[in-house]
Amino acid sequence: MSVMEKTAAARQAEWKPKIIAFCCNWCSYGGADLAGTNRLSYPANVKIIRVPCSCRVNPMFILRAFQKGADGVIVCGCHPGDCHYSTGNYHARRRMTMLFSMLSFLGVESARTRVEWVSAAEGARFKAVMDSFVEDITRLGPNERLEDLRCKEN
Amino acid sequence: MQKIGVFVCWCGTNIASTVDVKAVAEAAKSVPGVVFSTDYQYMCSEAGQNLIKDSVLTYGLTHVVVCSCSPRMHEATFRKAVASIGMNPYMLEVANIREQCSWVHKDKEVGTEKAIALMKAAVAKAMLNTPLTAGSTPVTKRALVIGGGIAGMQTALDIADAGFQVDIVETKPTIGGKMAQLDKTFPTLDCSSCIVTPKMVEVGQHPNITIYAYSEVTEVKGFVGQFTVTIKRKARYVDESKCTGCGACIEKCPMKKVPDEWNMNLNNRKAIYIPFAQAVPKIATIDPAYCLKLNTGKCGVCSKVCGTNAINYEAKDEYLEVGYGAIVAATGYEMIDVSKYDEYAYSNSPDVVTALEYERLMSAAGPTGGHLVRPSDGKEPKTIVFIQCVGSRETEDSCHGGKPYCSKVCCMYTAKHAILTKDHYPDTDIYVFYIDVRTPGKLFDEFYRRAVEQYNVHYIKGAVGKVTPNAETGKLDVQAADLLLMEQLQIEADMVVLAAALEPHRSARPLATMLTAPMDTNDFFTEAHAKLRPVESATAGIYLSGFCQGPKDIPETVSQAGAAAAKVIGLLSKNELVGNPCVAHSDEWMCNGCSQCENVCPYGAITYEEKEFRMPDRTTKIRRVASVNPAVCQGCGACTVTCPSGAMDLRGFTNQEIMAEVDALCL
Amino acid sequence: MASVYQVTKEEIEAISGVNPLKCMRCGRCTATCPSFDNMEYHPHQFVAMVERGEIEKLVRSASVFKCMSCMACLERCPRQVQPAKLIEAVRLAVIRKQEANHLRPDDLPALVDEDLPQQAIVSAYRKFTK
Amino acid sequence: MLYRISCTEMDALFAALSETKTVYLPADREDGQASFVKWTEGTALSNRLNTVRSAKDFFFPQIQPLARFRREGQKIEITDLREESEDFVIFGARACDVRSFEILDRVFLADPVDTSYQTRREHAAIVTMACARPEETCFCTAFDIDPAKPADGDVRAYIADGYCYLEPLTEKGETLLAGAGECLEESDGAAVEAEAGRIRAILEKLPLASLKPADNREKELDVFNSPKWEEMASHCLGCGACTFVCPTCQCFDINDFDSGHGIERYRCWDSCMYHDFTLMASGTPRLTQKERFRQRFMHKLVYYPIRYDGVFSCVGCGRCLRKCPINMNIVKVMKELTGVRPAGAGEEA
Amino acid sequence: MQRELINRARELLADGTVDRVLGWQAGQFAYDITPAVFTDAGELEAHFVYNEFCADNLSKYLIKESEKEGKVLAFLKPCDTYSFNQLVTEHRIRREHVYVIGVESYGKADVEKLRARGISGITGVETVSGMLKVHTMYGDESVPLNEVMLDRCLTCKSKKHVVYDELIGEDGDVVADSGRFDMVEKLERMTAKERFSFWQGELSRCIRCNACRNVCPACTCENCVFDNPGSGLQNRAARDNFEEKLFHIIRAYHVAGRCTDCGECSRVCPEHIPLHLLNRKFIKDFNELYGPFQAGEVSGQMSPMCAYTETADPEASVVRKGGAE
Repeated sequence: MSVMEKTAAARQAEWKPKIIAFCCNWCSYGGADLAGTNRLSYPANVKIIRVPCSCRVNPMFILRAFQKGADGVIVCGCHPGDCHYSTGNYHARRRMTMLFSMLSFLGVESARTRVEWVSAAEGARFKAVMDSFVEDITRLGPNERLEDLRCKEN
Repeated sequence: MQKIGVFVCWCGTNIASTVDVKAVAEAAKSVPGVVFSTDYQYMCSEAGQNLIKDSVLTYGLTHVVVCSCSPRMHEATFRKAVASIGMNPYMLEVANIREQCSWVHKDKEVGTEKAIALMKAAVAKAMLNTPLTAGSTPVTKRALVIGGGIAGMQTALDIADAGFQVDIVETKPTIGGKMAQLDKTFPTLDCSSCIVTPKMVEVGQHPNITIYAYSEVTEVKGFVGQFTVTIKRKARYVDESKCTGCGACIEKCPMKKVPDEWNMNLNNRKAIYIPFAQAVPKIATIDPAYCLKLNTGKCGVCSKVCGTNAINYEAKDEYLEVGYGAIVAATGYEMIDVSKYDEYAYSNSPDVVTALEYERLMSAAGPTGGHLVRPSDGKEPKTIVFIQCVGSRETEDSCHGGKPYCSKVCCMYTAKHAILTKDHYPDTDIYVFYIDVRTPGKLFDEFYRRAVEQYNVHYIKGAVGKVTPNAETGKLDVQAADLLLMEQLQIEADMVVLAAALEPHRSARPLATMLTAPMDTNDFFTEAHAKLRPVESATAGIYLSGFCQGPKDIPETVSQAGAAAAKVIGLLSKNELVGNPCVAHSDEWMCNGCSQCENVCPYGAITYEEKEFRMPDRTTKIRRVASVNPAVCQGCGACTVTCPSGAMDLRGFTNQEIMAEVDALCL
Repeated sequence: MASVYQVTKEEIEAISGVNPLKCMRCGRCTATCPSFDNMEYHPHQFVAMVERGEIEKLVRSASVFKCMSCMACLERCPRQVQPAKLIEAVRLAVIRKQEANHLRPDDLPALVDEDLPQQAIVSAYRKFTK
Repeated sequence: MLYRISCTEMDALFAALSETKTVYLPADREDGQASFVKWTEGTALSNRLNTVRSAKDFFFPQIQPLARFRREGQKIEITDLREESEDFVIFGARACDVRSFEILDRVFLADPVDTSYQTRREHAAIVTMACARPEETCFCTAFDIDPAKPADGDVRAYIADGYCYLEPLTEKGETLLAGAGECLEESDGAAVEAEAGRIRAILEKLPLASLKPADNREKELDVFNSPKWEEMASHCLGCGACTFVCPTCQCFDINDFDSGHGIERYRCWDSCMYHDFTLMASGTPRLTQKERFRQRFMHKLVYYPIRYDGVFSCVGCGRCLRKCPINMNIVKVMKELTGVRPAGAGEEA
Repeated sequence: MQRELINRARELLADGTVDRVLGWQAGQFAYDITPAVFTDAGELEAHFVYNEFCADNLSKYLIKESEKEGKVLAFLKPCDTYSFNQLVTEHRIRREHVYVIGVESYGKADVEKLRARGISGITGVETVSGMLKVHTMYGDESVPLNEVMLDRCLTCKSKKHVVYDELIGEDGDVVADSGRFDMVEKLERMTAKERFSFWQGELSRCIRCNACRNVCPACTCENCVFDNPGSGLQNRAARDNFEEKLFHIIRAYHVAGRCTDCGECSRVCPEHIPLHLLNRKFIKDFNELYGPFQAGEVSGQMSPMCAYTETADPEASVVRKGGAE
């Protein structure tokens, strides 16, 4: 028991949030690139996965990220009305709303998941969104309600 | 067995200053699947590309991961490079360690650590990459233009001039559209029909253009390059091949009381008619709603007088099925019904007219021969009030619920009407009530100023509250406000002209449904990209020309028509279309035919078929399964998520690939 | 000078449910207003004044009570701004802030213009006795 | 020797046993069912006839980690995750469940021995509780189990007259009760005999009292080819509820989980009702639900008896009768299969 | 009622309208009803049953039955008709191969509730004016039916048959005040931590027998993602708390917008996990965020999961307004 506690405490101490950001190829990934071009720094624990459109993000990707140790997952897409595929982000919006609502219903902290619209011209917004998301997750602490202990061991 | 090569770019100091590129290359060596890794100053340079190519050949690499700048920058470069030595370009992945790493992190340790993570994710994805080849479909070298107005004609002419066959489908008996009804054009005051009728003739005589006038599109099947369209040729009751357009039938037709829509119903025509003298094709048409022979069985005069035996009362609608490679929507506009604006008394007084009616009253080919008179008593008007923005710029929740957009051309044509009126009848008093005068355009503001300064047209910032026909005076009592002088005005007008809002033609919405082309709430076709692809629909192979995409004047329409034509020519000049290989595909064994994917596909790329399957227990079974048309699919992936069984997956971004990235990044 | 009424723009907007920002200054309300001649401020000005927060001027103006509530401005407005509701709201605010000191019938003759239509007088009564 | 303890003092008994061993016992849950839980102060023994899941979980848990593989450079490090069991007591399992251990033993303790099963079996002491209130779903008597006087386990127990009577059946049982210390008092067998008699009277009246499994060992193929399977299986949903609540179902699958840090190999229950059961490179050998359904009952009623001297792989606990979503169960199958005639005979009937 | 159903089924078989009858077959006890297909009058007379324990939603069986030649008669309760419509919408049932008779149902009894009351050794059950008279080996008990009804029947959303070719018994109405979201709301009012421990307690009992999935009329995939090694979700049993949640989240998510709230999942759960609450949460969210929607109400309607509106849809952050963490 005490060993377990110790590991937990140790885990807590050296914990840094892990954040997965799904970015659509046409807007948000471009926004992230622009943040880079403009040297707008944001925390390094944000790791971006490029998807063609926010509507490509399957709820199971998000759950998988949490299982594998992510502390927060954010989905970024084009602003409503600007989707490269015209309607993808509308689908993403509903799907993510429903998924997040279910996660919250199961008691997972609702701030662990987010959808944000970031255009390819919004490098500054990308940075601001990531800063604030990392801050939220840091405040929440490690993801314990959707963790898979097997993936946490080191 | 995958043999992956990892190539880490320094990008000069862009990457190397914040990321220890040697450490990244070294870390790659212990990643399962990686057999070779190295770093280099500029991977995108020719020397860098050669390094990649040589290594692929030397080490027999099956997959390549380049850790460099954003894939939006050089993915295509590197893919081309590996393709040049025979590797499938989709076996290459790019890890973005510049824009998303070295440029946003300052600490080298942090940067290196993240770069390694990004490299591992790219390797994890590359591991699962399979060769992708884009499919191709042949292109039918024929275009369909729906609408024979100036937009449709110009598009058709430009396509036809490039050597491709074009068909125009026009619902009216003649092409020419609204422009043929206009008197003059702003701001140059050219005679509208003088410039449009030669175009009509050119279209009519062009060897590559076929006009299906008095026809409608009733069904559209297929996809880009391979559309099959059903065209309904409405019965004219006149044999097109025989009619010479001599007009004898029209002269003798006893049914004289048919409102003449060509003249905005300001006068009457016969039951058999040619809309106007320059109509193309110049063929008579029997109006089945009014023809005595068709309705009562008695008459038949036209048949008797026709020298070529062209009249056929038994004619039926005919349906043609034609294949096209591209379709252009050029359905144009119409004016909204202004009768609901009862404060303007449009329904109560013939002297309240819409701008298009005024246009006909001014036209030499119009009902009055170009003599401007009041429809009520035929007297020349002395005081005319023009009311702007009738039905435009209104919110949906307002009492009349007009159009939220600005119709764009009203300010200019009102100035034109005012100038022309003053030109012909200098002693007329003209009041224009405006909210804003919008004149962005070449020589537009100058034109408007001319109306004010040279012609002394009274432009009043304000609005008309009420128009009351005065039975005693026979005039129209106009109550209005001048907001600048803060006065309420009472004007005794002879005529009131309403600048009614223009709306997309009523045929546009059903057409959009047939084309599976997206539309906005105002029934304008939505362009594929508001800035960069303004003449294309999001649905591949559908192009937009003229007002159907948004309000525009003639020169804008003509430019867009040409632009749409250029896009069509670009498409038709290809023998086949090479698609994007990153498209969805359905595993037929897992699909259960629920149709959810079909519901979310924005391109109509998914269809269902009943297919016979040989089941594992050796029975055969008919199953309903989804099938994706790779020529139409654009690869958004909406269907993959909606599919509960996971039968639908997206090539290049498969579920497994994305999850492999997730796994690698979460470590 | 601090207003004796202390009515804020926000209150007027809340009471009326009107968003004055929707106004595009077309003037159809003013053009149609039958009380135009009796008013110091006209419907579109009401909207503009509320938008700018010049409530003080409005509440002090007799114009508020010259509106006949015929709703023509509401009917004509192309952007559903509903100036009459705004005027009604100002009136209400004035009455509410006066608390018990509502205008009494006796006070009325002094305020009523001879030329004012009967309709306006009746509607004014209705408002004062809320 | 027979001991007894007042039902009001059971906590003392459990506390005494818990000093050296972990004690598991059926306890009531909020939803009106019972499950085995670890005893802690205040945990009361349930009166319910049976737990939702059977007692096989103690020896053959649903999930059991086997090994961990880690890669360090070119080396692969393998860690055995199977743990040596500590001593524990299963207090209050019913006779049917306890008989099921014997059925599992034949499989898991045969060569090659399942060591993890073995160590758990060795460390367990079992207290079998007589069934004071058998239910309509009970048919253990069909398999010669006597819930009125349980023969299996280390200790036989009764609850009667406000006392819990305990009778050691094995040395292990004697040691166990000896460890209970002073809270037990010796007793004569009168109350127990009376209780057993009372239970037997009930057993005779059970709706399924006359059920007897047919010995179809000689008619394996005839049973296999019986046309009745088709109909019986026609509405089977192919879920695994029956297999997972069954005390004698013993099939498992071995899977690997990639945690990102390495591979964890574990075994978990599998169900022959699933379409991907025993899936091989060439596909599944049982293509339709009829074949899977048949497999389950053939195994319990024919294959197992063939292999193990006529012993059936069913203990009549009745769990599948309660839990099958469509109420198709082994009793209905047994009834259908009684008197299966060789193929070809009696077709005209 | 049972007599009427048998008579009508015999008529329809006799006049050739239908070739088979999908109904309920009596078991060994009053309550162990099995879905069954009957092909002649004799079978119907001998085995067909319709009583207060005929809870099975027969619509899912029609997927298989309607693939066959000929026409099958199916008896559907009001809740079953919703599932039927939904399956027709999803092209899983060939409507023209089914003759639907709507049967009246005012709620089915839950034998597990009788047992939870300590009533055991049940040998027979009779219903007399709203009371269940239960004969047991240990004496007779009498229980009001509405106290031992299935949970889903206590919060029945509709007693109306939304599709049928003919009706036996009376058609009811949609129940406006079913209270079916009460428990969801109660959970919503809890803090996230409380909700977490509630679900942890419930879901940890899951034995992954897949009864909930396999009985569900919305779960009709040829190969479920949880059985598919290529899906990345394949999983036989929950090794970790995460996997318990994963299965149930994805299960509920995959049927969201298609789930008619028939309640079969909770009915068949051997561990009595209130799985329908997950589905109802989705239904409640759809209703509140995107407008009222009842899957299966009309055949051919599109799931709100596939639909969208450009401006009226709230952003995903709406979830965060949902209460305490």
